[in-house]
Amino acid sequence: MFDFALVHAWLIPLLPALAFLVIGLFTRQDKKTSAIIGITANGASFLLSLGVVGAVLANRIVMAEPFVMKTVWARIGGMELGMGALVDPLTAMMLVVVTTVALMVNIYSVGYMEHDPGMGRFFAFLSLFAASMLGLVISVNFLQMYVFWEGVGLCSYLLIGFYYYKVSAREAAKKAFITTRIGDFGMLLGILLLQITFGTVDFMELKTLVPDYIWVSGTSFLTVIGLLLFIGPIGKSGQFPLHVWLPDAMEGPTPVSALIHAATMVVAGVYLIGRAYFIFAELPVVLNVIAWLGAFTAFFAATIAVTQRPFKRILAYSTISQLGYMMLALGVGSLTASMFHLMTHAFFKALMFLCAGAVIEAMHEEADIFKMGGLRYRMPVTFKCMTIGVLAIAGLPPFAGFFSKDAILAAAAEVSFPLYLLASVTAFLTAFYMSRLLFVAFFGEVKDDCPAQETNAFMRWPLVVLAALSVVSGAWGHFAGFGEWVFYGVHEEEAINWTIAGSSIVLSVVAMWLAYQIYVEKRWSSFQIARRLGVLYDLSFHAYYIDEIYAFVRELTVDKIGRLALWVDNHIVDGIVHGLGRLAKGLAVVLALPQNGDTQQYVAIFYTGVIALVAYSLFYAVKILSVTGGAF
Amino acid sequence: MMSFMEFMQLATHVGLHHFLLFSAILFAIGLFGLLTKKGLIPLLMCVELMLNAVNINLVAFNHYMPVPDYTGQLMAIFSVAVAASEIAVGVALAFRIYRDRGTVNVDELKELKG
Amino acid sequence: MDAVFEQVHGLVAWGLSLANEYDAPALIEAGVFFLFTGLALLFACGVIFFRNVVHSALSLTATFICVACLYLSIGADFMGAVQILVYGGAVAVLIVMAIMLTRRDDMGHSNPSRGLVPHLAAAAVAGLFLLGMAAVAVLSPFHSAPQALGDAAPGLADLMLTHYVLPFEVAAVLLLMAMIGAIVLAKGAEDR
Amino acid sequence: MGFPLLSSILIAPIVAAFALCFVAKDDRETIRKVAAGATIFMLCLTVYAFFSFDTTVGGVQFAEKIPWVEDLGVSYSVGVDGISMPLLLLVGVIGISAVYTSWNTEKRPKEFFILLLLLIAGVTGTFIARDLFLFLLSYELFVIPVFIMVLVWGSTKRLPKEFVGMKFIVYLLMGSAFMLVGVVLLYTAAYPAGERTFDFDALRLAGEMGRFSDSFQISTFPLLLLGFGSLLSMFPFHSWSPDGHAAAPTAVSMIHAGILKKLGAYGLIRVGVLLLPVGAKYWSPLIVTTAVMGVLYAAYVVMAQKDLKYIIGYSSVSHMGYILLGIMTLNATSVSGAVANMVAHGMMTALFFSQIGYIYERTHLRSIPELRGLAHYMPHLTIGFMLAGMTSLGLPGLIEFLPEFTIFVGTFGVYPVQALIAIFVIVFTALYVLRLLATLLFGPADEKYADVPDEQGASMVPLLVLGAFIVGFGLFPGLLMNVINCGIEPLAPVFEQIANAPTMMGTMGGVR
Repeated sequence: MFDFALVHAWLIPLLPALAFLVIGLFTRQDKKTSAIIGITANGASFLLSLGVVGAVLANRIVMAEPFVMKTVWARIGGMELGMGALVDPLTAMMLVVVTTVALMVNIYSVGYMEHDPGMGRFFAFLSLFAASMLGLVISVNFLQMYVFWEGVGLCSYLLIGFYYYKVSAREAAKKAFITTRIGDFGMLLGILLLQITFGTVDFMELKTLVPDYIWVSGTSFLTVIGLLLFIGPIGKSGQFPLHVWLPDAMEGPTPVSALIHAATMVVAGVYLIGRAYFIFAELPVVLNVIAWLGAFTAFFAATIAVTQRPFKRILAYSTISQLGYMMLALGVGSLTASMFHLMTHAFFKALMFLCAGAVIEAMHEEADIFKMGGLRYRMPVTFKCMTIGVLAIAGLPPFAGFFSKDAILAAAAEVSFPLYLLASVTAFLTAFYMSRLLFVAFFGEVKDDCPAQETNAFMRWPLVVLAALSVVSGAWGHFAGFGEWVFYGVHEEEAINWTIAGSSIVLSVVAMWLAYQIYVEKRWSSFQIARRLGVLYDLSFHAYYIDEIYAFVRELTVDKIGRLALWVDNHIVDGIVHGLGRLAKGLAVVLALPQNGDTQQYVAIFYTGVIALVAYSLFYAVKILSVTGGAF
Repeated sequence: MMSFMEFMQLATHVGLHHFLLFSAILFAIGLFGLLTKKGLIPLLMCVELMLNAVNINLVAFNHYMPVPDYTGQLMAIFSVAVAASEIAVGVALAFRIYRDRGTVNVDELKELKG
Repeated sequence: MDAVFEQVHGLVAWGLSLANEYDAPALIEAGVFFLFTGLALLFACGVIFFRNVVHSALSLTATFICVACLYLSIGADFMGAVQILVYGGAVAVLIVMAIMLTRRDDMGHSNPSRGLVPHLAAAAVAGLFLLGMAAVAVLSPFHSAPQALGDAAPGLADLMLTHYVLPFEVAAVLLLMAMIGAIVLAKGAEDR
Repeated sequence: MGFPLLSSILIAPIVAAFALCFVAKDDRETIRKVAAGATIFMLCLTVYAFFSFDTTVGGVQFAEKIPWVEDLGVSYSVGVDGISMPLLLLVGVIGISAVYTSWNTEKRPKEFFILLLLLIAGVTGTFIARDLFLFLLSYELFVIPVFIMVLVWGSTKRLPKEFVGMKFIVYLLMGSAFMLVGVVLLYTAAYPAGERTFDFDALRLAGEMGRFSDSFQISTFPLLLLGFGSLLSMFPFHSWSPDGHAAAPTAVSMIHAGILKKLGAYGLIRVGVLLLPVGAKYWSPLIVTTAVMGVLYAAYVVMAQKDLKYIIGYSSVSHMGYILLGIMTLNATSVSGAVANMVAHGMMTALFFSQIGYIYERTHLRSIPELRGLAHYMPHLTIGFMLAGMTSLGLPGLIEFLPEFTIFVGTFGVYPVQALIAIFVIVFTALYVLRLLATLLFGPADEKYADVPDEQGASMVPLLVLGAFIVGFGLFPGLLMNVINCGIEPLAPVFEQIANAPTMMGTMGGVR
């Protein structure tokens, strides 16, 4: 049974892909059938993923010796490019996380999208996304990963722009694609350099080649490759400075935000580094960059999240922040902590997004949290789930976030105190803004015109399941030995470091108390605080004006030069061509002047020519005569 | 330089060169006319002069060069035939142009230009 | 026609025999040559310079006849006959007819010339051409010895009907075509 | 010899064109059925040829040879190898798409389809020719139908179509003039008088025997480059091409961007690089640099363009820069990438033009600010544009990704800086493609397009055929790459031989 799943691991991405084809080609118009097909395919993938986990456990497949199946995709110009499935505990974990969230989101979407005429299309895209993401997870080489990496990018584009009639959605989709493309450019360069240097991009082959290469040539060139590869995750996982697309991506339907822009796709960057950790772990410079950039992003995004007002935007910045955490963990050398947080984050962030979806739908597309209030009376289940999510992300025991965040903090503290400090401040801010969200939206008085009602069952049950996972996954992972399962090198024995854990609990509690005092008790006016902070508040509220800066830079380097190039093309490059044409025409006019119809002039010219010929031949005749002495 | 007597000697012993010079002069006169006359008929006449000059050459060559037969004269006869057709068509053309345009002066007929 | 031919031939033969008698054949030959060439060139100039185009035509005919005499003087009697018949007869008549058909009111100025500049240019071109041709004529070291080939008419007939039969036929076709062309042109297309 | 497969492919459109001469000129139904029948026949045969092409054997297959002018060494010699086979398939695919795109031609349909079929026959002849003379003959022949079609069925936008037609023909003929000089030089240098031949293989043999001295190669190659390069729309000799696309009727734009430009690239490989490898090597740094400049420059120009056809015209200039880059890097990897990219870009750009043609035919608009929100009323058209756009920006899983990747792999080791710029342009490509798609398809609905029908029936054919190949070859690149591989692999010795040949920058070190 398990072996069947293992050997057929390639079916996991293929089933949703088939679902995409079937829905896209045949049942697009039929909402119900489309939904059933999508959910069935996802469910089957989920079951297979569980089977893969079982197989990994049963066959004792460990990180060092994964199970690999591959086939040749194309052979060209001396390269052999493969496709296949690589299964190790990391893969198995990712498969389960992705399929679980995908399945929940699929079910949720049945309720969420029931009035949308594009529901068939929606399920098609969701299935395509699942296929791409799962294909990415089981990649055997960088190229396959890049292929599916772009695939998830495409789905993200399609789904952010799902409401294509909205200009904001259209622009957000475009922005997401282009921003991640910039990252992909770096990643593609890295892959090219790997291919050129090693002649292969296969993970398992590289794993054997890289140490030898380092032994012979040192790490300097590999560091360049590593940094280039890291640009990809910067784009995809929303790290500074390519994070700008992620908040805008919330223009998509909320289930999409939950699935793609919180739980799965955005962690692809983290997963990439995890998958290629055998390269990165050898490159201390790159690890340092990753750690610092991750920590900075975590802090940076948290400071923005504190002042945002739309529900999903807060969650988006929190996602950026949490992704920064994962990067930080990778940077400080703890694959385990990073992947652990990836898993728990996937559950609780998906949970919160789905809650956000329920709330926003209940509020008739009103996203500003300050226009909500008292929702806990109207939507008790959603409220409870959201609370679990907030507690989880704030890192309070026994919720999932506590264990994973603690692991990251511990790992950071081992390496560098400044990093640890940054991470702790971020944890404080996180707890603060998440509680702010919770308190503002769900506590207080019910507004008079509040239309909110509890949502339907399709939307409720996934919340409950995810909430349950958000509670147990941390503790379960911790006690069941996640660290013995997913690790790089020698797995570290991890007990909870109660100094660090305790301080972070205290910080979170203080932050939540503060938020309670401000937003529920109204002990301090939030407006007063904002005014006090002045410029800082403005910067935070406008996300440090990064969008504006980018727009300016783009206008300068793309549009202005583009117009210049067009001018050059029309007036100089083309001008030369047309000038040559005009030159020929002018020459023709000049040369046509003698042709004035005066026949006698033609005759005169003709005879002038004859005279010239005669003179010429005479000249030579005389010459010959002088040589031959007068006789022919 | 040759003396006057020698020149006279040369000049009075008529040979091929005399004929060639004569035809060249005749041709040049025809050419001069061809370039200066306005009327179409005088132009035709000048062309006839030039053709005659050519014929003289042919006949003179036939007479003075060591050739076994009358090929030169035969060529001259062909030339005459061509000249005859030319003058016939030329005159017809001149007549036609006169009928159509009311003039036979070439400076008034300048349609042939680029 | 034959009578005229006989008479002229006889006259020239008489002149030649006279020259032989006085032991100066070359001198007489030269005299004949210079007489006719002088006349021919004179008449040729007349063609160009007469104001009246009818005079030009007459002058042209005279030139043709002088040339015919030159032919006779070097023994090309058949050519001379052709010259008189075709040029002195047919061409002259054609041209006179053409003059009549395209007549303008004032015959006194019926042979107009172009202005001074064309004259100078024409003189230059013609002069240079003459210079070049004269140089060719004088400088070419032709071996010039008059030869007698016997009767021209049978010799020409032989050539025409054997070796040059194809050009002969072509010339015939050409003449036919010229005739038809001339008729069509003169008749005019719009009359149909 | 068996069934003359290639000759049948070549003759099918000619026979159909001949048959069309006898069809009443207002019988549109019959006319287009005949044209469609011929191209369907062609497509079937080319697909059959493609899949029965034996990649294990390689070499020239389906060869036919009949002596023609023996004194000059000219023969009717056709055959395909791994390089020309995919391009022949491209002709088949684009041929049928072009016919179906012009399905509703109103003006003089008979003459239009006759010329279109002759044009298709011309390009077919070029790709299957194994004889330089036959190649040049077909190469020059296609110009005439294009010229007439631009003049009669074209459209006037920035420049009058008559002007553009003239510009097109003068530009290409000027280029060909240089190229012809080069070819004649080649022809005379290869063998002594009496033994001369135009046969490709014999000419290559002469090259291998050292008949083309290094200095001869170096001085002759630029002549060929001028000819083929201007057809390939090499920067800065590209300015005829966007104007030509914009003025030509859609079918011609498709063939023009999809096939004719590839013809330039094909000629450059077949005649330029393979016969004069040392010359190619000598000039390669310069050409590679201009190619990359063209890639970047054209991408910039696209940013400021508003007319759809100009956008795709300049984007194809940009993409052709990649192909030129691949060819002139002169190693097996990059050249296979270039050949594959020729097929990929051909299909992609033909799809783009057919979609633009559809919307232009219905609305007589093709300017971005005027067209917007089409997705509301035309889902099929939207799919077509999305597919073409995503291919254009090199999305994996579609046909253009792997060829570009291969070109980059081949180029990066040899010309790292140029390759870096070329790779960076994929970001620009994404930017302009997405801008185009966003404004054209998405955004608020515009009522004035509510009555424009979506693609149905015949007008779906280009989307279906091209889309099938784009996706099929994208998901299973092995189908395409195996054929190309078996064409390029035998050439590996040529590339190795010139690996250390001097270039204009001195000997290049570090060539892989």
